[in-house]
Amino acid sequence: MRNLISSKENTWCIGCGNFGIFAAVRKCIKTLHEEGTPLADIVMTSGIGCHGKIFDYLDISGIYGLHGRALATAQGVKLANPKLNVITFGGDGDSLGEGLEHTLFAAKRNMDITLILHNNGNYGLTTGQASPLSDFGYKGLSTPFGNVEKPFNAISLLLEAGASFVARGYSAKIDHLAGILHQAIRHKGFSFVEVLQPCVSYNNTYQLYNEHTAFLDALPSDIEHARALAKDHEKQYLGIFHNETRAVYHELIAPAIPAMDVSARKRYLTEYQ
Amino acid sequence: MRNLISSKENTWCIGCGNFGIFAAVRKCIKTLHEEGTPLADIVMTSGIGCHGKIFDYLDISGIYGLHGRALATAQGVKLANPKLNVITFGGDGDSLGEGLEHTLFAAKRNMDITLILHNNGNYGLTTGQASPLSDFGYKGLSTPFGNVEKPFNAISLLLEAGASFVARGYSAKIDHLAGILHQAIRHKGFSFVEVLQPCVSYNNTYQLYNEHTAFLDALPSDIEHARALAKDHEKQYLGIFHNETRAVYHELIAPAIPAMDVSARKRYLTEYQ
Amino acid sequence: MAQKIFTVLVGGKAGEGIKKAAQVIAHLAIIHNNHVFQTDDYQSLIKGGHNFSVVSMSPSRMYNTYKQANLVISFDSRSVDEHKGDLLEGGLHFCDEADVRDDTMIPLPLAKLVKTHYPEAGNMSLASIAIFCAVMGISEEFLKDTIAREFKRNQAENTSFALAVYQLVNQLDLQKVYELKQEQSVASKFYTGNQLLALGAWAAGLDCYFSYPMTPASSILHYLALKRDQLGIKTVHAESELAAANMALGACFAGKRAAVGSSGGGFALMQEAFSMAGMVEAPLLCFLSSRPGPATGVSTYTAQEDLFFALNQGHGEFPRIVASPDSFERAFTLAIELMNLAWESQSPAILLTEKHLSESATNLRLDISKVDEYQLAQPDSVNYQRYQFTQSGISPLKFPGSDSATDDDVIKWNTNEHLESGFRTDKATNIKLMKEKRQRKSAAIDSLSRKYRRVEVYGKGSTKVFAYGSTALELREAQKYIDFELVVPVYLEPFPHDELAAYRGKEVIVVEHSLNPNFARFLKEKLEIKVKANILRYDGRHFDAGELVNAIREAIDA
Amino acid sequence: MAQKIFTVLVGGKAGEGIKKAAQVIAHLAIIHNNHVFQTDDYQSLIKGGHNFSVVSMSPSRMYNTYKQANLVISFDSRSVDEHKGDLLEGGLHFCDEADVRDDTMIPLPLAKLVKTHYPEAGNMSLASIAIFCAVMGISEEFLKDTIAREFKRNQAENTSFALAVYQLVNQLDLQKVYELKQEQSVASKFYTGNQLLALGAWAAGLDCYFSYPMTPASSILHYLALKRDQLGIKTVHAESELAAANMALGACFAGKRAAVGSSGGGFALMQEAFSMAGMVEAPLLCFLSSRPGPATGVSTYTAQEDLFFALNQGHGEFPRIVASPDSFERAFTLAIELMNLAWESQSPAILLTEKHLSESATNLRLDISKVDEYQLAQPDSVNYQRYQFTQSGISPLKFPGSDSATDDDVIKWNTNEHLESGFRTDKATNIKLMKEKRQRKSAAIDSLSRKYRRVEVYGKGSTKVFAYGSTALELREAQKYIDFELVVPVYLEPFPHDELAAYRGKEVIVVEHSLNPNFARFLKEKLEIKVKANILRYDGRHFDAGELVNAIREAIDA
Ligand SMILES: Cc1ncc(C[n+]2csc(CCOP(=O)(O)OP(=O)(O)O)c2C)c(N)n1
Ligand SMILES: Cc1ncc(C[n+]2csc(CCOP(=O)(O)OP(=O)(O)O)c2C)c(N)n1
Ligand code: SF4
Ligand code: SF4
Ligand SMILES: [Mg+2]
Ligand SMILES: [Mg+2]
Repeated sequence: MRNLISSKENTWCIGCGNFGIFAAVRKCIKTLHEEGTPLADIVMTSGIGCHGKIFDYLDISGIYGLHGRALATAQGVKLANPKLNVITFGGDGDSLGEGLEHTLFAAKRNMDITLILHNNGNYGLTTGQASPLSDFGYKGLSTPFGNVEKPFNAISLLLEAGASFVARGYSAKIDHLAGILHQAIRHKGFSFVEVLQPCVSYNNTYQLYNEHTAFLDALPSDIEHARALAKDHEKQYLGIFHNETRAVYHELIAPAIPAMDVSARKRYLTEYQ
Repeated sequence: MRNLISSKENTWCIGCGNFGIFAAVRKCIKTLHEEGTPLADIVMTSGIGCHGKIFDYLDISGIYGLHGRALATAQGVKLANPKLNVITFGGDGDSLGEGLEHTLFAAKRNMDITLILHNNGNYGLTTGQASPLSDFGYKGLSTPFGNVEKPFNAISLLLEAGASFVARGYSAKIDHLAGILHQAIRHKGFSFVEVLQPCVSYNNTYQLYNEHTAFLDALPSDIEHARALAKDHEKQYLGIFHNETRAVYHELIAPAIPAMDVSARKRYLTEYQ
Repeated sequence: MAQKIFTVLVGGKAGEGIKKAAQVIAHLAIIHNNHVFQTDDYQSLIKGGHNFSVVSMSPSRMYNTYKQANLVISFDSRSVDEHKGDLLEGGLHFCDEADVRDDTMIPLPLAKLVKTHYPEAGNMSLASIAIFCAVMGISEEFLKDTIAREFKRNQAENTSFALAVYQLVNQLDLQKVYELKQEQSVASKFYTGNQLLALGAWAAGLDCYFSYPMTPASSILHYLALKRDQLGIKTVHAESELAAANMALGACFAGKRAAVGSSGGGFALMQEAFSMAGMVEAPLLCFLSSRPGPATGVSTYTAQEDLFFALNQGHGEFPRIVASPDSFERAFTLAIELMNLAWESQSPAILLTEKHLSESATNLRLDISKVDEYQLAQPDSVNYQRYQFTQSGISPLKFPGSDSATDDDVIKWNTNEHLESGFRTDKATNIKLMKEKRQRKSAAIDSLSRKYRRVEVYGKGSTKVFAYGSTALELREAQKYIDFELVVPVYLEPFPHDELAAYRGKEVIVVEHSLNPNFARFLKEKLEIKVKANILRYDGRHFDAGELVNAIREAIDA
Repeated sequence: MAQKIFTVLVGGKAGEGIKKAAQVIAHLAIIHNNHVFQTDDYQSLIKGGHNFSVVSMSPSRMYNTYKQANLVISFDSRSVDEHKGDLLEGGLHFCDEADVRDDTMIPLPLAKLVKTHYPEAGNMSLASIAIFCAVMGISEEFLKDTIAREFKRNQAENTSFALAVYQLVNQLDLQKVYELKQEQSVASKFYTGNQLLALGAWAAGLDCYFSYPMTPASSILHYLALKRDQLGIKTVHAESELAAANMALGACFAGKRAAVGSSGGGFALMQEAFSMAGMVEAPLLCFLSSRPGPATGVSTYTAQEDLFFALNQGHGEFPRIVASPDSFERAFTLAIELMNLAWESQSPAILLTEKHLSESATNLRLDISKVDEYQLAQPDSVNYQRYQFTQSGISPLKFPGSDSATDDDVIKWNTNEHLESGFRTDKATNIKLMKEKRQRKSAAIDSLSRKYRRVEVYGKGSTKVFAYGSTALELREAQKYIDFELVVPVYLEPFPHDELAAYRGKEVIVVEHSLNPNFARFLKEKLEIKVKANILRYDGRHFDAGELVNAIREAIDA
């Protein structure tokens, strides 16, 4: 198998958490491939932002979508060809700001795709403005006197919306992250993985995360427990918060008959009238 | 005070829950007025849908906005003139579908406005299609074989997003609803009132609500408790689920100096350069 | 010369089944070998208000309904007032006895009969079917069967009520003004414009339809959703138009034919995605069915205000296709053509239409011969490059997960400016080359589209009248009374310069549903026509044939 | 004839302070009484890649930078390779000793010096300021003060590093090619285009600015956010462009002047709100700063692809204003004009510009005399009707919560078609009347806009060149070398027919930044000009004066 790294020059800042995500994704895809998933059946969509650049670096098929819309695009891909494994790379501005609606509806529908959220707590690519996950008080170019909004909690928001698989990883814990991604992609239904991703240029959270992350011991007993852990004030827990099996959208809306070729359509119409 | 009913012909279906909301709103505005709020300081925005028609019937100033955007428009009104009491009337399609993002961000920001959600569990005006709050299995023109999505829970979704006042009323309990609306509008911060609103044409829930609603005894002890009550499988609780005081957006972003008139601006620019 | 035409107008409150009754009347006319046209005038409300449906029928093809009716049936006093002026000489106006204003109305005890025949809420609108049958001399038996077939609930009550009305009218001994039963058999399927658009797109391979309801486009979604298991089609009622359009682009990437539909407001929300279609070169088919704007506008009426909006969708420069069906037949074939053109040229296409076509209905036979077989070349796998430079600008398509795609294929669609490989670029030379590649498709689209009828000319005459979209239908109805040459560009972009060369610089009349003479301005730019007169209607209502005849005569005489 | 011009090009990686260094150099030039122009060429990345900033200076007004530089300073080997061809004869190219390719470069031990002078990461870009000072003969003292004033962190290290570089360059004993110190004093404030737009809007009363960041419009938001407490302004970084635009409409309703800004993609998302502005008659001011499209396109470069997109924003028909600033001075005054026109006519206005103006910078003095006092008539309270019919189509405005509003006022803005009262309607006659009322504002806008300079003509000559937006700046720089008459419609809608009457039917050259000659097409339609030549650039880069001179000469000789 090829090493999944394209020949494109990588322009992430040195030390950016995106490198860890990139490594974990490659590792996970390798595992999937070893388990028998053809590379041809894995596709990605990505939003616009530093996170989206993974599109250029990861050597698999996909769509470099519009800012905020990659998850809508991904849903179209999946519905059109359910055999594909569809992975979306989103930013916190991208997927919880501009594209929040698509994220919550994909969860509600239990679309069988995976959203990997590069949570760097800011809009990296557009020079560090506050994002929906920026802390209260965060100073960026659009909030020079400090962000006045409290951040969403991505995990509990997605739990609330109905995501059937919800997890959190940390870009610096590549193996752990790769494992989570693997389960997320294998999960039948909507899987959401928040990745804590330090942004060395605008929101360097390495120290914070190194000190304040901890692995979950086990799957929380229920959603309430999961939510409480997601909102813990001391620790940012890493691991799987929720994993349930629920019917998936593309199967629920599937017609009783398969798609017809054009001659069959002609026949149908001729008879129909 | 005038009776707040415009001369426009009312075109809601006879028996529609919107009449109850309309009555409760008028009652509440009367109370506000008696308490000293000038009618001139109350403005509304509304979305597009049966709910939005309240704009034509309620004789106060406002904007009949775009479908899904009335709450964004309302935020602009409030920021421009914080002295105004701003009330938004939204539909479940409007405010939790097309405009979901604005709803969650208004809550996150703690914008000091009130959203009244006419929850009739469908898109009434466009002939009864499934909405984000329609039940699984709901049959409408866009889901003739049954809705395959699980509905959002409006109360717990808004709690999650950070609304500082969250309540539920029922259009058939006009006095109770008027009381809640009064507290919601008086609340400093973002207030969300879900109103259970039977739609006699497409989703007649009178019997269901008459049997399955119950008043909350007291404010739930905390958000977890509130959420549990909101998600109760047996009962649809009516009352206030959450009520907290938090700094409001328009005050947090307010400049240190008041707006200048043009001559002051000229002076500033002359000195500046 | 106009053949005998008979028009029925049924008016009443929303929610009373007016439209359904009119459809049944249309159906009865069709079974008796009439051509029919049906229009609905309704407001944005569910119950109450004032709705009316009109059916015009004749032994020859119908292109519109008439406001002036031979038979008016009013179910409430508002209808009586609204439509008492709409009665043709010698026509009949039936209404409830309580609503009679003067002796031009024929009173019937409708409210009483409903009360007598139904224990609970009754179906008043059946009376219009009964009246129609009685007036036309259709047998009691036939009426009974029709009611039984078309209305499944309360069958016994329906029948007894309808027969009671029928008998009352029969006793009136009215003079027959129209012979319903015609010799020549006619195409008997009855379609709305939206159904034809849906079927056309489906005939051309539609696999997924993504939409958010918006009048007058919603019924495309409704129709396809309902036919899921017959057509094998997927429909998604998305969370918003933005979602719908971006989903459709994903479906294209996966190799499936997809479409979206909305009206102006929803389409405004799809502009970024439309621009994306231009950039990623996605064959996105869009139905844009117009209503009066701006903003929410007037949701249930017709307009052609969105011409320039449609032609200039999306930021940035990229080739696109815009065409507008001038007939119900074309609604079906144009949907096929645009789907195929979109895929052949990998460009977005807009099928621009109006409420008047979307929601009106007529009888016709689908031209199945227009359904093209299509095949996409499957490029081989060695170094597949999504945006490979070619002379035509069209690069070979390959789809992830398709049979021809292997693990070595990396298929990259990119909203950023990109290299042949699909990777992003911001290098000056690369930007230039890729922009030029896309631009070359304009010529390709033009030549591909020539296999279709891009311009239609109806009738003859020294007077030349230009129109597009369903305005052409209105004019063809007018052609029954006055001679002129009706010239209709079906394709607006690419503009069919060659087919229209003969009209360059000519003096013409332009008819359109907008306040500004937009289409005329467009023709001036493209063809340097001289506008003798603009005939404009912008109140949301369609033109009546008589009105057009007068306006055209006036223009000629001016 | 061109006066002496000196150009400095500083190249290196993103995140190294290239742009800041160039700004300081520009500042030094200004203090020495030079006019300057500064441009930044950067990619969509935060650190690494290749950026370069250019400052061109001269004793007379500068309208652009030059790619060919007298002084090139390269901070990495990529820069050396990219820019070794950009050196003018007799120019100097400084780089790190490790990156020297041939003897056209002057090696400096930059990397080594950084290591010696900074314990941790150093600020290499200061070297360019030091080199500039040394080459220009600016004193050591002056350099020290400058560095201390402009860079607050690591002051000691900065100074010692900069001085070390300075001394090394001083020892080279270079020949002076440009006399920095000029006699004539110049306007000394240094502004980017976006700052001028922001200040113009503010001068005209801007109270709230709503935006979602998008290059190249983002810095309007950043600038205003930062100046909150000096200007008394509110800024909102909204959740999306849709939110921003709908918020701004709310602010207008509340009687406050508001604006939004974005680039093409974000603007595509504001179309529905733009159409709403047309319907509710909201004075919405929009900044649209273009970059190459379609879709995400090329985020950090310049383009004029959005002309028709801007002119045809929004579904439905309604009057609007579109104008494009042709200079930095006009960026300020046009923002004032459009804000006032929008409010006077209660119509949406688009200020269309490009990255080249938005993000480039020059020195100038604001023309405060262009700041108009404005006053809104306060209609009295009896039966206030928001959409009262008037001859001009403009209805009196009244604001909820304002001093003049009483409890009896019901002020209704409506996205549905409406009556004078603002209540919804779908009646044919009412629709027609209200559409006509809105339409009448077109004439009002036209006459209101006549108080401004709607067309600008620069230079003289038998050759006539048309351009709009910042392309006019590029052409004015070219006018230093070749004579032609440059005609610039500042207003595009309403189109200044009268001012341009003299050019009707004339043969002209049209210069623009797009692949299709869109502006030429627009002028053909409006003025029936004959296009002698289209000069098009569509690779995201601005035109260089020399390139334009050649292209125009070629066009003339053709
Ligand atoms: C419609 C639209 N609006 C704005 C932008 C500009 N834009 C590009 S990336 C971005 C934000 C990126 O933030 P995030 O999604 O968190 O990604 P990150 O760079 O942090 O990975 C913005 C606002 C755009 N490309 N499209
Ligand atoms: C952008 C846009 N999309 C679609 C519509 C059509 N539309 C009008 S109302 C409505 C749904 C109404 O549902 P809801 O918000 O629940 O209101 P209800 O009628 O149930 O009160 C839709 C889809 C529109 N007006 N604008
Ligand atoms: S700006 Fe932040 S997120 Fe973007 S590449 Fe640099 S470190 Fe990574
Ligand atoms: S359709 Fe439903 S929501 Fe709308 S007016 Fe009728 S009953 Fe009320
Ligand atoms: Mg981010
Ligand atoms: Mg609803």
